[in-house]
Amino acid sequence: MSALDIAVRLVYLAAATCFVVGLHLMNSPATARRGNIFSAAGMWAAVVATLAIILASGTVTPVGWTVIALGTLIGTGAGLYTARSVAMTAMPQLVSLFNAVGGGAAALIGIHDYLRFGGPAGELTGAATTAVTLDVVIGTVAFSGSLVASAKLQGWVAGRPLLLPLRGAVNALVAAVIVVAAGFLLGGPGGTLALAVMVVAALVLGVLVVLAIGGADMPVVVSLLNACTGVAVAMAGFVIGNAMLIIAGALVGASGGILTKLMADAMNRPIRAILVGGYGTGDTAAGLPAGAGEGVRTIDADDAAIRLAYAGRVIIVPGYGLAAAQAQHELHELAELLEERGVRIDYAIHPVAGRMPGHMNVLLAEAKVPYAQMREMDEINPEFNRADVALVVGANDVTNPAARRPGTPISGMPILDVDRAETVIVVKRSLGHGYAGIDNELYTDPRTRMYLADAKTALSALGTAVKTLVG
Amino acid sequence: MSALDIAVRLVYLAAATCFVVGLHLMNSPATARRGNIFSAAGMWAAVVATLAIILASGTVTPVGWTVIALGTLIGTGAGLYTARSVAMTAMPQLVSLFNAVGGGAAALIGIHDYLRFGGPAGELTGAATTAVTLDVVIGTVAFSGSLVASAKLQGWVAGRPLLLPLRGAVNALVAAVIVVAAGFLLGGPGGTLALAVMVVAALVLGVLVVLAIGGADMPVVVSLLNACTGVAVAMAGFVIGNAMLIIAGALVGASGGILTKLMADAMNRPIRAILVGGYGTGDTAAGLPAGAGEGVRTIDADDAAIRLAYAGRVIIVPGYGLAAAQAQHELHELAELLEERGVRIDYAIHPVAGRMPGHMNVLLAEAKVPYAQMREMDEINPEFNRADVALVVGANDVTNPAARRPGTPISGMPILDVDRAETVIVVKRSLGHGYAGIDNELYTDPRTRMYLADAKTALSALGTAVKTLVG
Amino acid sequence: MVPGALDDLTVFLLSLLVGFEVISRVPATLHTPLMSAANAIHGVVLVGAMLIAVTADTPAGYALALVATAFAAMNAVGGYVVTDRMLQMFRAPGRADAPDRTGTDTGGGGDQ
Amino acid sequence: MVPGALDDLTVFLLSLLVGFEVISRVPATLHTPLMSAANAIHGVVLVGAMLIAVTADTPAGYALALVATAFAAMNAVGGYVVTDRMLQMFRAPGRADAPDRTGTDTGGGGDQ
Ligand SMILES: NC(=O)c1ccc[n+]([C@@H]2O[C@H](COP(=O)([O-])OP(=O)(O)OC[C@H]3O[C@@H](n4cnc5c(N)ncnc54)[C@H](OP(=O)(O)O)[C@@H]3O)[C@@H](O)[C@H]2O)c1
Ligand SMILES: NC(=O)c1ccc[n+]([C@@H]2O[C@H](COP(=O)([O-])OP(=O)(O)OC[C@H]3O[C@@H](n4cnc5c(N)ncnc54)[C@H](OP(=O)(O)O)[C@@H]3O)[C@@H](O)[C@H]2O)c1
Repeated sequence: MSALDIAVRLVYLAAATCFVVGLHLMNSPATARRGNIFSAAGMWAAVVATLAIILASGTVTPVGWTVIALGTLIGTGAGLYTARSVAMTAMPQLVSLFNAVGGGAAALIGIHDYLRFGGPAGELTGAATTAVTLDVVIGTVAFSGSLVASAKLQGWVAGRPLLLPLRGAVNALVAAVIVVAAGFLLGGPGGTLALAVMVVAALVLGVLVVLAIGGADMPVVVSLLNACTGVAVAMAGFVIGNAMLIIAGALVGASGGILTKLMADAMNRPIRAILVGGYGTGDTAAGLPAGAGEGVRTIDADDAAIRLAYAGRVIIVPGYGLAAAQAQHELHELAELLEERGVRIDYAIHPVAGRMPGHMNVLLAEAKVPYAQMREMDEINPEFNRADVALVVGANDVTNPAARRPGTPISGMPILDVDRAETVIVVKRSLGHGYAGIDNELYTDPRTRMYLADAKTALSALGTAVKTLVG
Repeated sequence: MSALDIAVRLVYLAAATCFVVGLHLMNSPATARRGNIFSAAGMWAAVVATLAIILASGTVTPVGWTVIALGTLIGTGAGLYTARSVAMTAMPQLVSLFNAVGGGAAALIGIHDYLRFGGPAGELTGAATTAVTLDVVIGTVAFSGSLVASAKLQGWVAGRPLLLPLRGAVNALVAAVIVVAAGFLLGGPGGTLALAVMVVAALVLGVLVVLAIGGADMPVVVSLLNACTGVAVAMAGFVIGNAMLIIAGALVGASGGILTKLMADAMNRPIRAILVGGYGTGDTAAGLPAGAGEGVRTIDADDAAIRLAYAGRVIIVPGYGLAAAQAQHELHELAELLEERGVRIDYAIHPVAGRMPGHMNVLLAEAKVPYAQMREMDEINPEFNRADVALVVGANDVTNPAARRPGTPISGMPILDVDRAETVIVVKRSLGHGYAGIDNELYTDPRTRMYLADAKTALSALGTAVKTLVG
Repeated sequence: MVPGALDDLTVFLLSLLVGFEVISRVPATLHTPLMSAANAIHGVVLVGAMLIAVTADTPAGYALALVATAFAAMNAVGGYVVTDRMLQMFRAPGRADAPDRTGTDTGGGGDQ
Repeated sequence: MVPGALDDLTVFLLSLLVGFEVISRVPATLHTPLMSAANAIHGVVLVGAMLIAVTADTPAGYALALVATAFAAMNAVGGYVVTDRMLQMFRAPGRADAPDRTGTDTGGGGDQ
């Protein structure tokens, strides 16, 4: 081992440490950004060290150099461009896309290694072939699954669960094909054909599994596929004998796995149930029967504006509908108008409001809502009974009192206690369901007034009405 | 590598995982005991696997077998006997003793390895010699230091800091000897003499450093030496090429290091200051001027018994003096007498009351105080202003209001708010200082009554007085 | 099974343990950025992609290496940048609160 | 420096990281048992002591091995036993509380 080799391996170890420290710092909002920079610095050092070792080896052909340069350039360009230009609301699909390409790269490394060294006459040991097989299967599933997840989140594929007939049987068949092909590679004659069959089957499996899952479950699925990519990268590390890949991959595999569980727990949904699919309607279709419910009291813009403008204290509860309508700016304008009139404004942020964790924080931050006004659930809940109006905008499940009773799909999920406020004004398009697909008793509560309209339209109308009132 | 070798290494990996899971479970009282059993199971498996590999090797001489059997037997016997028979209050010195022998064993492994393979003509690589040297030095310091700590805690060596003249210079000299001897081993001719000099110097250094530290700082010192032994064991793992020793040792080294910091933080003392030594008086000497303070109101047994017996609610604050007087049973009897009279009793447990973390919990549990009556600081503090009497028994620093002001040695340490109770009765032998060595303003508070006596005597007297009152 | 594979397995297992332990009590609002940060970390597969480009010597090999490198670089670079963008949105409470508290303190004076 | 040493270093580093992460938010009352539990874990040096007894072949070597084995066994066995004794003292709040709560619920009935 040359001094350079030793130095590079030490840099790799340092990089791995940076990844761990970076993840550790992500545990708290105050240090999270520093953690990400730490982690990026480790990555940078690892890549530079690798370049050094490639340079020193002196065996790289000009074509090899071109490939490295071109590939890195294209990838960096594509990554930078998309990451910088995408709208804040489209982040989850972008993360999923990046995860897809990561899984793809890991799978390609395995494929390349098998094509070069594997097969009956090859020099791969049993352990190495096992690693190659796991790498290719897991990486490929993560690749195609993440692409579908990304497309669902983007709306290019229908968000609702796509349930093929005989779904269970088809999935089992595809899985069996993968197992048989893997058996060929591991114990049998192996060969390129078996590899190709395995890759295609893994691609199909990823697509089928994720298609069957509702769009709203996607953040959990993306997190799980993220963990899969981590494991695939670790396997790629086994294949090429690189400890840093093993460390980084296993790290992401384990922490991503835990994170997936945390996310599922926060929504009160078991991971198994999510993976089986078929749950949730994705984005609720507009045009459900409006105001057909019995005992429901509606309200119009002027009336609502008066209640808001003459309130001492208003607590705003944003939900998925606000994000879907892209109405965060209108909401903030309305809030500012009210504040000018001396109304005290707070935003009550439920941890799983919206479709990804932190969705509402990000959305409101984008509209420049002051951080101090965004209040966490535990903090704001005791204050609802001192509020004159709770203004619920496009939120449904996170305000549903049914969660306090056992036996409903959302039982046990902590909710925002909006029904303790003097008056509740709910802005949504219909009496339709939210993510969990159940009726909301809040809507028939005598203190509740429903303002049935698209959030963007409704909030602009409210803003105009308040201005008229003042002017 | 034979199948057995592989199996043994897999068992080692499983054992290492058990150690990690065991430590993880120790984070909460509910799972702590299970964690310890987990960890012990890992150890058991590792030892059995090692036996299997030794058996299979077939190269062990009869003397070798005798050595293994005899050594294990003696060690197990000694460990079992002391661990089972020792009084609950003597636990810390026993832990320190076990730590000493662990460090000694690690050092002996290094010494053995050097004697066999080291030296100028030896086959040890540079890296291995470095590991041997670190192993021997750290292990030896942990050995002698832990023995002294154990003796201090046991009272065989004076608890107060033993400050030699020219201490700094002497310590520096001994350290220099170690460095020079290590230089001989690493870069120079090496040899048994250099090794022997290094070992003796390390023994002396451990003794000197710990002698200079006050007895009450010992729990932190034991924890630090514990971490040192961990590192020494990891180095022994490097020396004999055993990954499990490396993992277990590094695990203890790191977690022990963090724990040391947590313990020092809980007492509001920087680790550096502890290691420099000279702080604290160890166990306060009895016979300080009793009741000499101005504005101090004393109380006798009968008067105190009346106040206690006619109270609605009494909060008992135990401290180091209770442990020193071994008066926990008398305290519990008194509490039961009061409860029979309908007085509500709670015990307020400060996290660093006493001389080791959890000291009071263990002490009171031994006297069979119900768990529900032991209340943590944060929980009980808001209730002091509803208590008729706060009965402080042998506690001093943890009740000192000076902690609320900056600029004192205990500033910033959270305290029990006894001075919010209607009456405070303090049982201790004198107006002498506690661990931190500062006056306690509580004693001159108009609501405070001092009952100056040994805790055991005082509590028996109070019990008798309460009985007389009732009878 | 070779000793090397056992060493690798040891490293893998330990890293899994680190991964399990490191996510201790992350608040729900940080779940998305954390997912994104973990996603960026496995972009380190770029190192592997670069190394296979070195051993490639057929057109197919070069093609695989090119795609792998591009994919991995996109994962790494895009992952870190997008995580940073998300975290920018989570402004530290301290900074945002500070002017607010000052505002309360000097509230009376501001009306003069 | 040989590759083996680098592998060992990797394992060492990762184990340090696990150790740092594993002690997350242990309450102060568990500090002593935790210290004792960690102390028991390094009793695994017993495995090392047994292995040197195998390679020993001089009287001095046997003597070292004997002392090392005895020391290590004492560390391991004593460490676990004493930790268990300590933890027995920390009865689970749940168990102790449960009868208490029942007591409150049926408090009225108990007086009959
Ligand atoms: N945050 C996460 O990590 C995450 C991830 C996955 C799933 N979830 C789940 O998502 C739910 C979040 O609760 P939530 O209260 O925020 O949302 P929700 O319960 O899904 O309800 C959203 C509501 O917004 C309304 N809406 C949709 N588009 C609208 C528009 N353009 N204008 C006005 N209203 C519109 C819909 O009613 P109309 O059709 O009548 O308008 C719908 O009832 C929870 O059940 C949670 O478990 C959360
Ligand atoms: N728990 C830990 O982990 C730990 C470890 C190391 C240090 N410490 C430190 O120890 C202190 C603990 O506070 P603390 O209030 O429990 O104890 P303390 O402040 O040390 O005071 C103990 C008091 O007990 C009295 N006492 C001694 N023997 C007695 C006897 N036989 N009968 C009656 N009274 C007796 C002494 O006063 P007289 O001489 O007047 O009787 C002394 O003032 C803190 O400063 C803490 O930081 C704690």
